[in-house]
Amino acid sequence: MKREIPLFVTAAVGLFMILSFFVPHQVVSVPADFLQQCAIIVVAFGIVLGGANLLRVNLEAVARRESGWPYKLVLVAGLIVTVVIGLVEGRDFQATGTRSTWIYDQVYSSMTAAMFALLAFYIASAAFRAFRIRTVEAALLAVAAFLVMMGRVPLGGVLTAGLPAPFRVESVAQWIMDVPQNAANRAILIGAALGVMATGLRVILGIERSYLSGED
Amino acid sequence: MILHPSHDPAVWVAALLTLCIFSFLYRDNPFYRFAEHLFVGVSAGYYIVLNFWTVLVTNLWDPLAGAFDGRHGAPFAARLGDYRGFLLLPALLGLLLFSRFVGRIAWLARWSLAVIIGVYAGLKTTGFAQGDFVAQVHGSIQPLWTGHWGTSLSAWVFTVGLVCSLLFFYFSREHKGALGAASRLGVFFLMISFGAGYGYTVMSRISLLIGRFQFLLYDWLGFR
Amino acid sequence: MPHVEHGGADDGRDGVLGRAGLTATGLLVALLAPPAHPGTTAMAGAPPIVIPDTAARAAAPDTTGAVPGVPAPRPARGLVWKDVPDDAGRAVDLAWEASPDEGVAGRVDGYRLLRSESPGGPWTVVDSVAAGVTACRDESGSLQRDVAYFYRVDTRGPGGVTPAGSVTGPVLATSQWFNHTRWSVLVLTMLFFAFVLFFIQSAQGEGKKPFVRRIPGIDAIEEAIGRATEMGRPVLYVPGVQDIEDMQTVQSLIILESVAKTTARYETPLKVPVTYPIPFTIAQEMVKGGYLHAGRPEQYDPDSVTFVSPEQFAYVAAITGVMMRDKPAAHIFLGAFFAESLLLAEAGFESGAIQVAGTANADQLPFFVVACDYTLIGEELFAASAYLSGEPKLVGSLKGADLMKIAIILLVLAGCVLETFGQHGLTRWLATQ
Amino acid sequence: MSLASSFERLDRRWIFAITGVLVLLPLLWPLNLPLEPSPPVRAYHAAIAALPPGSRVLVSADFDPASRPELEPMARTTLRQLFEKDCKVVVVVLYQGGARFVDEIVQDVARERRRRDGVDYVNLGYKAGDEAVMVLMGQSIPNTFPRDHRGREVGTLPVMSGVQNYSSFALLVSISTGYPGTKEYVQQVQGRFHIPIIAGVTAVTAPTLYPYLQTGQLLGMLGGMAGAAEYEDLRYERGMASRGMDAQSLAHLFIALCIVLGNLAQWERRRKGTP
Repeated sequence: MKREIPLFVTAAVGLFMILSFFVPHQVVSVPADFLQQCAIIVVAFGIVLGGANLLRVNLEAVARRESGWPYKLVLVAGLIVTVVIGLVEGRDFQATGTRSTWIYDQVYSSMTAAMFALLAFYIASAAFRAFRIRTVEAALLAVAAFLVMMGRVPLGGVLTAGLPAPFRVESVAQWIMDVPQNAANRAILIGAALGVMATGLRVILGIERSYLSGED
Repeated sequence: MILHPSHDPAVWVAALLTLCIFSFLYRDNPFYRFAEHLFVGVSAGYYIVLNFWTVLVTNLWDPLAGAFDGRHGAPFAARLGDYRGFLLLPALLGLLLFSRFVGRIAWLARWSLAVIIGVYAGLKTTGFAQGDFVAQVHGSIQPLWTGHWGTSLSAWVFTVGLVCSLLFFYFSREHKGALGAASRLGVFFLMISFGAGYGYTVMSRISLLIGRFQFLLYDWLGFR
Repeated sequence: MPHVEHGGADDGRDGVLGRAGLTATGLLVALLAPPAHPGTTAMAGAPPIVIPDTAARAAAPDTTGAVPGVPAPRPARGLVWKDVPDDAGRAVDLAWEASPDEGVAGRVDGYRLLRSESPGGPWTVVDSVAAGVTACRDESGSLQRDVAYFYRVDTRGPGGVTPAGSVTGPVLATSQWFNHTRWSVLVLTMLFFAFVLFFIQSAQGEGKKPFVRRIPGIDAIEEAIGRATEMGRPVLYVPGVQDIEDMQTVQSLIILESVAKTTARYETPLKVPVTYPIPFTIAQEMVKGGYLHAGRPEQYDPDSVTFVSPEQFAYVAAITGVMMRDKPAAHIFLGAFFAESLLLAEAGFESGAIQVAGTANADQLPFFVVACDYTLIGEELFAASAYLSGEPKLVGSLKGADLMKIAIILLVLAGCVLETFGQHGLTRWLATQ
Repeated sequence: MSLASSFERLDRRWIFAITGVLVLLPLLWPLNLPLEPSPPVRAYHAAIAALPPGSRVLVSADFDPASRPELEPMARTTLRQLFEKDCKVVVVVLYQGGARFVDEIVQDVARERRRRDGVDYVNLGYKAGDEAVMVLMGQSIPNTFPRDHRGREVGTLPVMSGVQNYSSFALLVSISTGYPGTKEYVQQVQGRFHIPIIAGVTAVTAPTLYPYLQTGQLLGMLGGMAGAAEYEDLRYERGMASRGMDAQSLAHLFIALCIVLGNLAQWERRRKGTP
């Protein structure tokens, strides 16, 4: 019961969604549309669940005075303050001038952007270390990286301006992107698509049921 | 160089938090850990509020309330896109997710999971089948002689690269002999593609840093 | 809570289930009953039945608000219709012959398309288009399936609005049972599924582990765990940053069970930080299961799997924290990764651990390739669980995918040859909508 | 100790420092290096230029502040070009955390071009559900987004009158940073509803989208800050992207140098016979 019904539901819903791709008739398309609407709503509940989980884990850590608990208190405070303000401010919480907007602009956006910007430093240090030409493969990796990198900026164009058009670095970079890069990337796409489809099929048919594991 | 530091406390908050994050480049430190934990908390809170108002209220509560207020027809008289009373089903499934917190009935969450997994497994399977499988195969078919040496050569390189890279992903035989040679050629193509991907991405990453510096310079320090 | 008119529940728009509505019984009836007008599809392409307009007012131009001195445009003619194929009966294509006045500058502004349930009106405007356009698709929300409509096209100009001399109808929008543009997807998908199911079946019958070629990246996982054991340090397993709806996450969690089995055998601690609540609970079960299969259930540490945060960078920050504090000797990143791949791999490299990564997100592979010791590329991630466990169901689907790849290669080569000789049939068949 | 082996032992924080300085300096003192728009960028520009004036265009802005430097200039320039053609613009956001940020950009450009909210354009805001939302919009956009970003009922907005689904639009502009984004639009929408799509994406995702560009599933594409700068160049604007390109050039040169120096260090070590 506890496992069979979910397995049946997954199979029925999954097959139905596949069917709806091929059958435009309303008998299929309307329930399929409804199911997607359901998925959207359940996923939103899941996000709330995640927040609740985070709160619980960190409150427990604070209560147990685990190492670094004052930081976890910062986390909990940040979460609660954001949620309370957002709920109190109501439907228009994102309007200009609200407190939620302030938190979003000054705290959330600036830190996401800063975290992301760390990558600029790492990409340089990885380049310094990682492109050591030891094998043919490594050489191809380094040369392709070098050419495409230079071909993507105006400076590259300036440095090779004297060459005939097809041999300028931006043309070479574009050719690498269009031909060999494209070919290999497409093979990865096709291979991964087969992997996803096979996994999807196994999940839908209940051959893969690990996601339902757990005590009964 | 003339500086006009901002008088807006909000800009100061954003700038200082940015610097807290950047301090990680030197090494892990209390400023970074403070910013990091604040970030986790605020982002989780923001996602909750966002999903509450834009999905749970707009797509669930409002139509449900409209369906049962008795003024707008029968509660279950649904039509495409407007499912009225039937929305009780996703509401129930959503609430069942929280059974995870109650040990004894935790298995109830599987029912919601079953619907989500079913919907997405179905969508992904057909989405990948069309977009990444059939469409890519379709896109790979091209004339090998175009009447022009340069483009014909590119077509050959492309086709050979695709076939060899696909053979690299062939798992049922040991890669020896002809298959071994082909898959090694495939690896060469994969490596060029990774190098190109890396080179192409440098721009994205540097862009992010430029964006932050533009903020610190122009908005915070008021550099003109 | 203010009441919301959700999508115009009362404005007369009809849903796809026709007028029956979607009541509980209505749904059942709609699902079981045959389409209201079986066979109407056949009419779709039939020549239009043109009924002369009986309403006299429709024939004369309406010159209200017209510019004095400019004659009303002459009417458009020959309105024809066609049911839009491959849909749920929500649209009709219409086309007409332009007004002869289109050639005269400043005479015609455009056309207005009107619809009615009876040839005599009342008419509602469903669309208006600019001059020069002589076709349009009516898919307004008020269009109902299997209802007979009549259409009329009016010509607008500075001199007034001239209705066409006749109306076209009855017009029926019907729904179809199969989208014909998707034959190729159906055939190739079914072929692939048949391969997979066949090989799963036969692998289960044989009872012995079928051959899978060596995948260095996967062998490296065991090697890395072994080294962590020698150094007496833990193993870090990162199952990607996506929720369970991503098949890579599903795959990674399956691999996690094999990894947990190995760490249990080696008696090495395992750390698994997870992003989303649902994969978190599944990861716990997988690790517990791994220890159970290895015969060491008592060694399972419930705190080895931790829930972090769905925010990708917050998650990365937590993982780098684990890397710095717990100093794992092996980092395994398998699953769906995005921009955080480089942060993880570079921070991990600094700690000196052996790193094995794998993802099907092609745009992140370069970073794993340059900063990790071994990388599982694309489909290798999906092959990993089959390779590690040797389970027939997993190996079977791998073999199915292999056969499909051969089929794809043959298809592409055949297609290229056909294209080279100017034969476009295969390419056309593969084009989908 | 030779120069090369000192490179080998270099604390990577020096590399961090040099990267930082090289990005900072051109922002203070620009070099104004010339730009040459690439074919995908020209195609993007042309796709909008070819629209009949007054067309309805759907802009799916699926990004958050993290990709601001690359995608914000694209979004701004695109909106300017659309408004210039008197297009009716409907904006949606499917990326978590982007709604508020995107709204700011839309309002700002609309103010600058004197376009009226709800009449000439509307921002429908964010909706969770990824691909499911994309497919739902193919059935009905007003049902998927009953209210806009400001909480107004979409049925009351003039710009939304007559908007049903994708076929109400002449073009879909997908400006995206990841999942869900352009790839999903191609998979779920371009195929099913055959609406022409052009895309503005980060430089990271651009390579994976080249296959779609080649097959015509995407009509045009802006890749990364360079794409944005080239687009600005085509439009004779000099925005944030153009200003950032000098810093890009120097940073690229430095990273290319890092590859070379890293290899020099290795060769020297090998010559000396140390492993």
